[in-house]
Amino acid sequence: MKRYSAFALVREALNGHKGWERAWRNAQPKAHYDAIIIGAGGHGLATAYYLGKNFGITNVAILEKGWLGGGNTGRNTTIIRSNYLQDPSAAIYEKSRALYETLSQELNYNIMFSPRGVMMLAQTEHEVRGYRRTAHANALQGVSTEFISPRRVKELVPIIELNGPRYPVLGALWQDRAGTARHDAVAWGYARACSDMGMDIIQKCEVTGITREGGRVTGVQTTKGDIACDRLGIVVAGHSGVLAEMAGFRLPVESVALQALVSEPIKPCMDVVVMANTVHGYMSQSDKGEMVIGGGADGFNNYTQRGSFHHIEETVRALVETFPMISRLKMLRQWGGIVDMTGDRSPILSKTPIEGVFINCGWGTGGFKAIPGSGWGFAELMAKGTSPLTDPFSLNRFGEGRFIDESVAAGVAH
Amino acid sequence: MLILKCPYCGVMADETELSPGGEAHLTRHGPGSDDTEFEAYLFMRENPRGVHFERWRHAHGCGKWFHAARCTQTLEVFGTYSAQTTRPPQDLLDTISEKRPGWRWRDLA
Amino acid sequence: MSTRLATGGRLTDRSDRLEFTFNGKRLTGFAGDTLASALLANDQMLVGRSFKYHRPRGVVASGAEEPNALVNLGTGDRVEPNQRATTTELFHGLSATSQNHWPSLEHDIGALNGLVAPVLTAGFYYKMFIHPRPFWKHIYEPFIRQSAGLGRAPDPEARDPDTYEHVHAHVDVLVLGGGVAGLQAAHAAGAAGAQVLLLEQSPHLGGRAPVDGGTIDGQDPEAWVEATVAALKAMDNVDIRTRTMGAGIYDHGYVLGYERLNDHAPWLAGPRHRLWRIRAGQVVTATGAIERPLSFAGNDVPGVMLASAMRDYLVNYGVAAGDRTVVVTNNDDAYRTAIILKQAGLDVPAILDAREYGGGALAAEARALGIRVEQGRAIAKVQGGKRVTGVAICAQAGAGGLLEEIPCDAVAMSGGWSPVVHLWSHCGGKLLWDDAQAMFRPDPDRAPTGADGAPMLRVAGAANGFLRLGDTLRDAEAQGREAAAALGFTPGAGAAPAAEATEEAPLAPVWLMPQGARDDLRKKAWLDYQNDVKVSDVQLAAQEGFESVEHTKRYTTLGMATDQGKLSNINGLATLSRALGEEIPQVGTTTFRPPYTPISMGAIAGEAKGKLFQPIRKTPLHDWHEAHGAHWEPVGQWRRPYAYPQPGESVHDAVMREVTATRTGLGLLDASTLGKILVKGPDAGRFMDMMYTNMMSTLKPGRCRYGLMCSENGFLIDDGVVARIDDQTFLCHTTTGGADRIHAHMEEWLQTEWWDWQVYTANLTEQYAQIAVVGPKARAVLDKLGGMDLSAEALPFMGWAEGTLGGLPARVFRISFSGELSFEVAVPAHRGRALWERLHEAGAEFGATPYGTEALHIMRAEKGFIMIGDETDGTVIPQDLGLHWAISKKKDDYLGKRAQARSHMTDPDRWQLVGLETLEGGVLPDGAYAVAPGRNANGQRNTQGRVTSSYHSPTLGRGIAMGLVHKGPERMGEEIAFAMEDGETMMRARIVSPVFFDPDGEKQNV
Amino acid sequence: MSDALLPLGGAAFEGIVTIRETGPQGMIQLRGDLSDPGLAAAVEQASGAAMPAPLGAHVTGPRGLLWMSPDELMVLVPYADAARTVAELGRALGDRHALVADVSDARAHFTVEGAHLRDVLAKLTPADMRREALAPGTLRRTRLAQVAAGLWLRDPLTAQVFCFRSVAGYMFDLLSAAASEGSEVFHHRA
Repeated sequence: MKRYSAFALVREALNGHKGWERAWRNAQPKAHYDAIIIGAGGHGLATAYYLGKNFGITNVAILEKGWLGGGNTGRNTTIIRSNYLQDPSAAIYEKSRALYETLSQELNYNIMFSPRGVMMLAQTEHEVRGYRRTAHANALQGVSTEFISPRRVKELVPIIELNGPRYPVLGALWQDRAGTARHDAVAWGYARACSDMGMDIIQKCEVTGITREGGRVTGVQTTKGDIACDRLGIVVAGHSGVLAEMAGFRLPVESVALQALVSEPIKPCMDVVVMANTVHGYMSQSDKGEMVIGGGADGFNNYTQRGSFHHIEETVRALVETFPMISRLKMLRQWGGIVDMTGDRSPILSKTPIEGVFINCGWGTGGFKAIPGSGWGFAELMAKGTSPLTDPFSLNRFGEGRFIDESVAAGVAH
Repeated sequence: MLILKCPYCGVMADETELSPGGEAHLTRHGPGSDDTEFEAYLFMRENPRGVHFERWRHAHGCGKWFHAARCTQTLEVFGTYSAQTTRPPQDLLDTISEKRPGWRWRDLA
Repeated sequence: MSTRLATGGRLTDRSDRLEFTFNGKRLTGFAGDTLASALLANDQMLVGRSFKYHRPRGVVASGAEEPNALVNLGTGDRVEPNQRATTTELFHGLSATSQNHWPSLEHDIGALNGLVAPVLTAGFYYKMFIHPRPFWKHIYEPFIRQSAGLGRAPDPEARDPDTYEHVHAHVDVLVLGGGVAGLQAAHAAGAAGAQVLLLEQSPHLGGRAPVDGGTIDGQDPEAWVEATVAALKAMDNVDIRTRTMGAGIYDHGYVLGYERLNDHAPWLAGPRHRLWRIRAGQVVTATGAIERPLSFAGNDVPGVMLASAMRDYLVNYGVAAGDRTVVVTNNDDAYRTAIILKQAGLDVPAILDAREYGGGALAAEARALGIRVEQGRAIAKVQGGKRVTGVAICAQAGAGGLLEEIPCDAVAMSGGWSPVVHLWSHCGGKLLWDDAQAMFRPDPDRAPTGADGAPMLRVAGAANGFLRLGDTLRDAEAQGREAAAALGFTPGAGAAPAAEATEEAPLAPVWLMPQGARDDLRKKAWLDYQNDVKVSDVQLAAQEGFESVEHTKRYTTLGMATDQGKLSNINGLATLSRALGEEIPQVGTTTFRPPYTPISMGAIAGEAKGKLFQPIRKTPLHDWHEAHGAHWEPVGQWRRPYAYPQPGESVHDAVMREVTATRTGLGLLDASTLGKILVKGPDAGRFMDMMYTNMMSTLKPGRCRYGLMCSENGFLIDDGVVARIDDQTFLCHTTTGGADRIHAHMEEWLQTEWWDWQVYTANLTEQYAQIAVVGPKARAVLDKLGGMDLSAEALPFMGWAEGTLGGLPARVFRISFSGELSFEVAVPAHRGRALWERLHEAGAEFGATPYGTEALHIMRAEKGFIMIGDETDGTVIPQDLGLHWAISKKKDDYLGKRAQARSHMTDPDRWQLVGLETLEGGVLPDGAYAVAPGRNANGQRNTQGRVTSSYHSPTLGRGIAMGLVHKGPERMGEEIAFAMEDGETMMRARIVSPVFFDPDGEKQNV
Repeated sequence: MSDALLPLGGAAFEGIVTIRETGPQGMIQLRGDLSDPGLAAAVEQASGAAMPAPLGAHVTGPRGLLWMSPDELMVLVPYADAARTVAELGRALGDRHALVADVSDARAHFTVEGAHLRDVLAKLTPADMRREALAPGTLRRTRLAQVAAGLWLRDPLTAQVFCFRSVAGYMFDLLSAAASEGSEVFHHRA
């Protein structure tokens, strides 16, 4: 693999960029793989990458129905933070955040991780208590986060209105090593690294069936033929239910549309990410200058990748109230993605009733920030059958009533 | 932005006048049920890409809960019906079979 | 140079001269001008800078597709960035500045980027800025961010003084687009009797037809438009709105309209923008087509313009983009521009027609006017920097070998037309590739479908791929009729008007000019003018394996600019397909997302700002609290007094004072927000037993009982006092936040599970004002009001009585959430203020003191009473809180019972409620965790409990807290350590009973 | 001492329509089997209005019946008569399974008057405000912006709006904003 660097760019510039190779090979399926990952989104590609890097399993295929990174990886608002309340969440999200810090160097691909800081506004006494509790929990979980004063909030975010007529800003939970990254680049960087390890990324290849023998997986049927495998990882976010049905088991998930929007690009005016959960809105400014805004999720099952407009309206209303200066900016584009919600709104990383089949789903609105940590833990689960990062997120927690509920703290939104 | 006909008051209700209530026709399992039944009742969901049966409440209206049969892929609404039933009306099932031959949902087809 | 001609301009009023400024320069234009036409009239060719290389940018189009002419509009609180000059109507005093340059538009340092352009290819930033790691955050990114963005950000403290609103409309047929197709479609549907709403984004109806010529029903198109509009306005069932754009189409016939009411006249009263939310039975989009640029070197130099745009400026505004204009085309339509320019007395040195076979009748007409027409020719490269100085000509077939140079100051280009299919695609409509016309057009067999599963959208005219006037009108008539017919209307006998337009020779697709353009030319052939994406960038993306059009878009940022690729998408797609050696349909097209053009955040938020942002619920006593200095706490949508600080008193001191006053004399609390739900019917008792964990059916009329409600998942969701009114009737009190939620919860179970049970519920919360009269003097003050016997005998603890209190009809509940002698008095809402004031008058001698929610919390904590939302957080079951006494063992079922039998819920290791007292008497931090030895598998500190409530108790003079601790109740007296927010400092506390005050309840039983 | 009978003390606003807080209005919530002739007789007796069909609003002056849901009516009587009517209804219904409650203080009432009333309401509700969808005599329960509300027309130029008492202030400000000068829409026909 040709290494990327400023020097390489200049060199290529001199010979008309004729020397750049494909970022990933255009592979055709082999007859058998040690492991197949269904879904070439961030989570799937990261899983494959760490299977190879941490466990030397490189005879791997990643099957993608459409084009890689085309699902929620390429449709989210790219927020990365780890100051979650519950231990299992804090563990996997902090692992993820830490991996993000060095991912550009690790992959030799600039994924533009920008630790600009993420702020969650406390606008009611209830939220203040919730975030203080989170700050206490984080201190013992090794997650650096702090509760800051309104004055500090205004210093960090000059465009904010502290004394809104409805909900004054009483403070905020602030994680300064949190931030954002370039979502497509995360998928492309992992894809390039996987391909370089000899793994096959097979796009436009839809899985149509999952073959089993005596309760064990033996392979998959696809639009590009049958492929055998020893282990199968299902990492397809919104379409988990459909794949699970093929494999012959049910999931405690429902797929709904989640929306986002961006404004036209303007000169930099907000360097941190702000989440205002009481009024349901969050906003950051991309390096291109667009205000990136996350909307709400529909309350009904939906596979259209189109959400209902009233969520956009509610979010924009909230943000105009929180950042009045955006009133005369314009919405450039809105879009939706399909996310899968579980019974406790926390993800599922688990073995399944079918031996050799593993499922990674249920990230709801919080998947992007978890990509490296999820891949790391899920790869360990697939390789060793257990992982401290993923074990608490097993399927059986619902039967036992052992939930991982983040809505407990005020910070509901991911 | 869905629009559904409330079978109780007959109003064509805008999505923002309704509140969604999740999967329809779940059988309540109380004390005495086994763990699997109970888990299935509370958490396991059909989540189909296609024909789905779900609950809605005409919250900003007559306040009644009702059922809707809807396609989750096209958002086509096959019909809405009373909440006081454990099974969709046969004529609705026939309509769906006409429009979506070979459809399945739990024990319905 | 670009100038205003002595005559012409069908849309401008030369008698009305308007003054405006651009970059501080005072300029003039005419009423009816757009900012773009006025700038051109003043020879302002250079209007902005591109995003990446800061290349000089001039006006290229005349409408919504404009990627270049973006300005900051307005000043102060009214600054609006990225406004398109081509759709901005000129008004007196308009002030605009150009964007994305420093120090000035003419001299922009950023243009240096152009020098290193060879390095700054598509996706260059993914390949560099990688080492050393800290540099990205501290050096690279800040640098990139500084160059980011286009428009100026409004001042941080800017407050938009304008208002916005929404409006809902329900119509049979919605027509989007007011060109001749839209008008004809609206006429057809209207004539059939359908209610029709037509939206046109511009201020003018008729679209391109009046500019493009031809005849309709033998008359000039403009005359026909006037007549047709008049006919439509005469129809009672047709509504036409100009300056209103169809912004987005959503499921079930939901369409967003964006009306700009006074952007063109800011002095008008009323809202600035209005967002239309339309439910349409059928939608007809007649959104026309957009001309495509041609991809040749230097096609981005100011002065290079779409041929149709140049025509628009001449005919509509009497403005010529140049004196000597070279026309380059692959179709006949561009000849119209040449002809009009020539007829206006302007010089057209040559028409370069890329087609070997040349043009048809229009070409002949051009020749007849003495214009030189070259076939099979192309532009090798445009000369000039900030404006065009000439063009180098080559053969289209070759690699760009120079044949001749022609001096000129403008270039009119036409690469053919692309139907505006955006709205069709918003809601899932699919496209098909029309090879003959080299365009994507809607596939009628894969239309967006509505709630009934039938097509809800049809497309008419040019937007449907019918570019010729006659075809356009025939299609529009048919679509309008079909739309009406689909809704059950019977179209009348009307027919499409006959139209005549010059016959045209077929277009020849030209995706690169010249066909085999050399490397150096491809690197200067722009696809996306705003984002600086060139032919060579797309080719590089293909080379690197970004084969999906979505990949290419994201890798090169093609079509991601504020114009969303209206000019660049098809050319980019064609370039990609050629690079991949695949057909265009195989490579596919990208999906279009709403809105069609950007719409203001203000319009989306509508009226909901300031006091209308969200409703504030007010109790009947709200104004009194306000007048008496209440420090408010939002509780749900309610505002409740947190405390009533007196002048010079801190909120904390006020809370302490309120607690003491209540414990020693008399406290008054506005409890009106507590939910009051009536449950009535023969099966009411049975129902209550399912709703509550307690046995409620055995409650005697006249008595009250504290009850707990759990979700079916076992968790505690609400609590409150239930009063049995009569044999069949219960009155359930809920928490403030609970009233609506719990009422809905009850109705859900009654309607969807136990529909055969005879029970009715009613939410009476707002019918009553409820006041808690609390403290040793509570009975005394009520006796002073008189009218009811509230003695311990007549009304024992946990009893209720109805009567008249001080002349007010009242219901009195003897319940206590403070441990004091306490009565809650409910009166009709409008009497609440009266009762409250009388209690204060009568209670003056007892030191009657209003207290707020914080004093309430402290007093309940002193008594060890749990608070929903403090001790509970959605993961706590009653068993965790030592509330077994409130969970009936006798009942075989209640909501949550089965859930509480699951392994994790019966786990003896669950954390349980205890009291906590610090060793030094200080206050434990709310939410602090108690540490346990060791770390877990993920390296996190182990914990063994947490603080759920913590206060300073003025009654006991020290800190008190409640918390959930591992096996807490078995560890009375044990000391455990709680970590502060630093995770290191510890505060030790002793595990004690949660009841800190009056454990035997002597104070309340008097 | 004040005895605020109306939440806003009869506030009024003059814009493209006239907004006026009205009342007090006697309101009795009745839940029961509306198909039961005995119940029908009782409510008709109490209100002096005929039993409405679904979505019906039979109102004359302060008296009338509003069809709220398949098992719920709102009985309108003069405010002063509410308590007495509740008692009478209770007697008339005998041991029928029904719920009768005086909710006269639980709501706020407004009239919206003028030729633009349909446009003004359409700014706030997703409900169809066209003549054919909301004629005098029809009740529509919906939302106005962010709160639940009920509305019906007394005549083509007068709409009656009611909402919960606690949001009276929000409703008044909302309606006033929708009626602000220069905000005519000219879409709905009166």
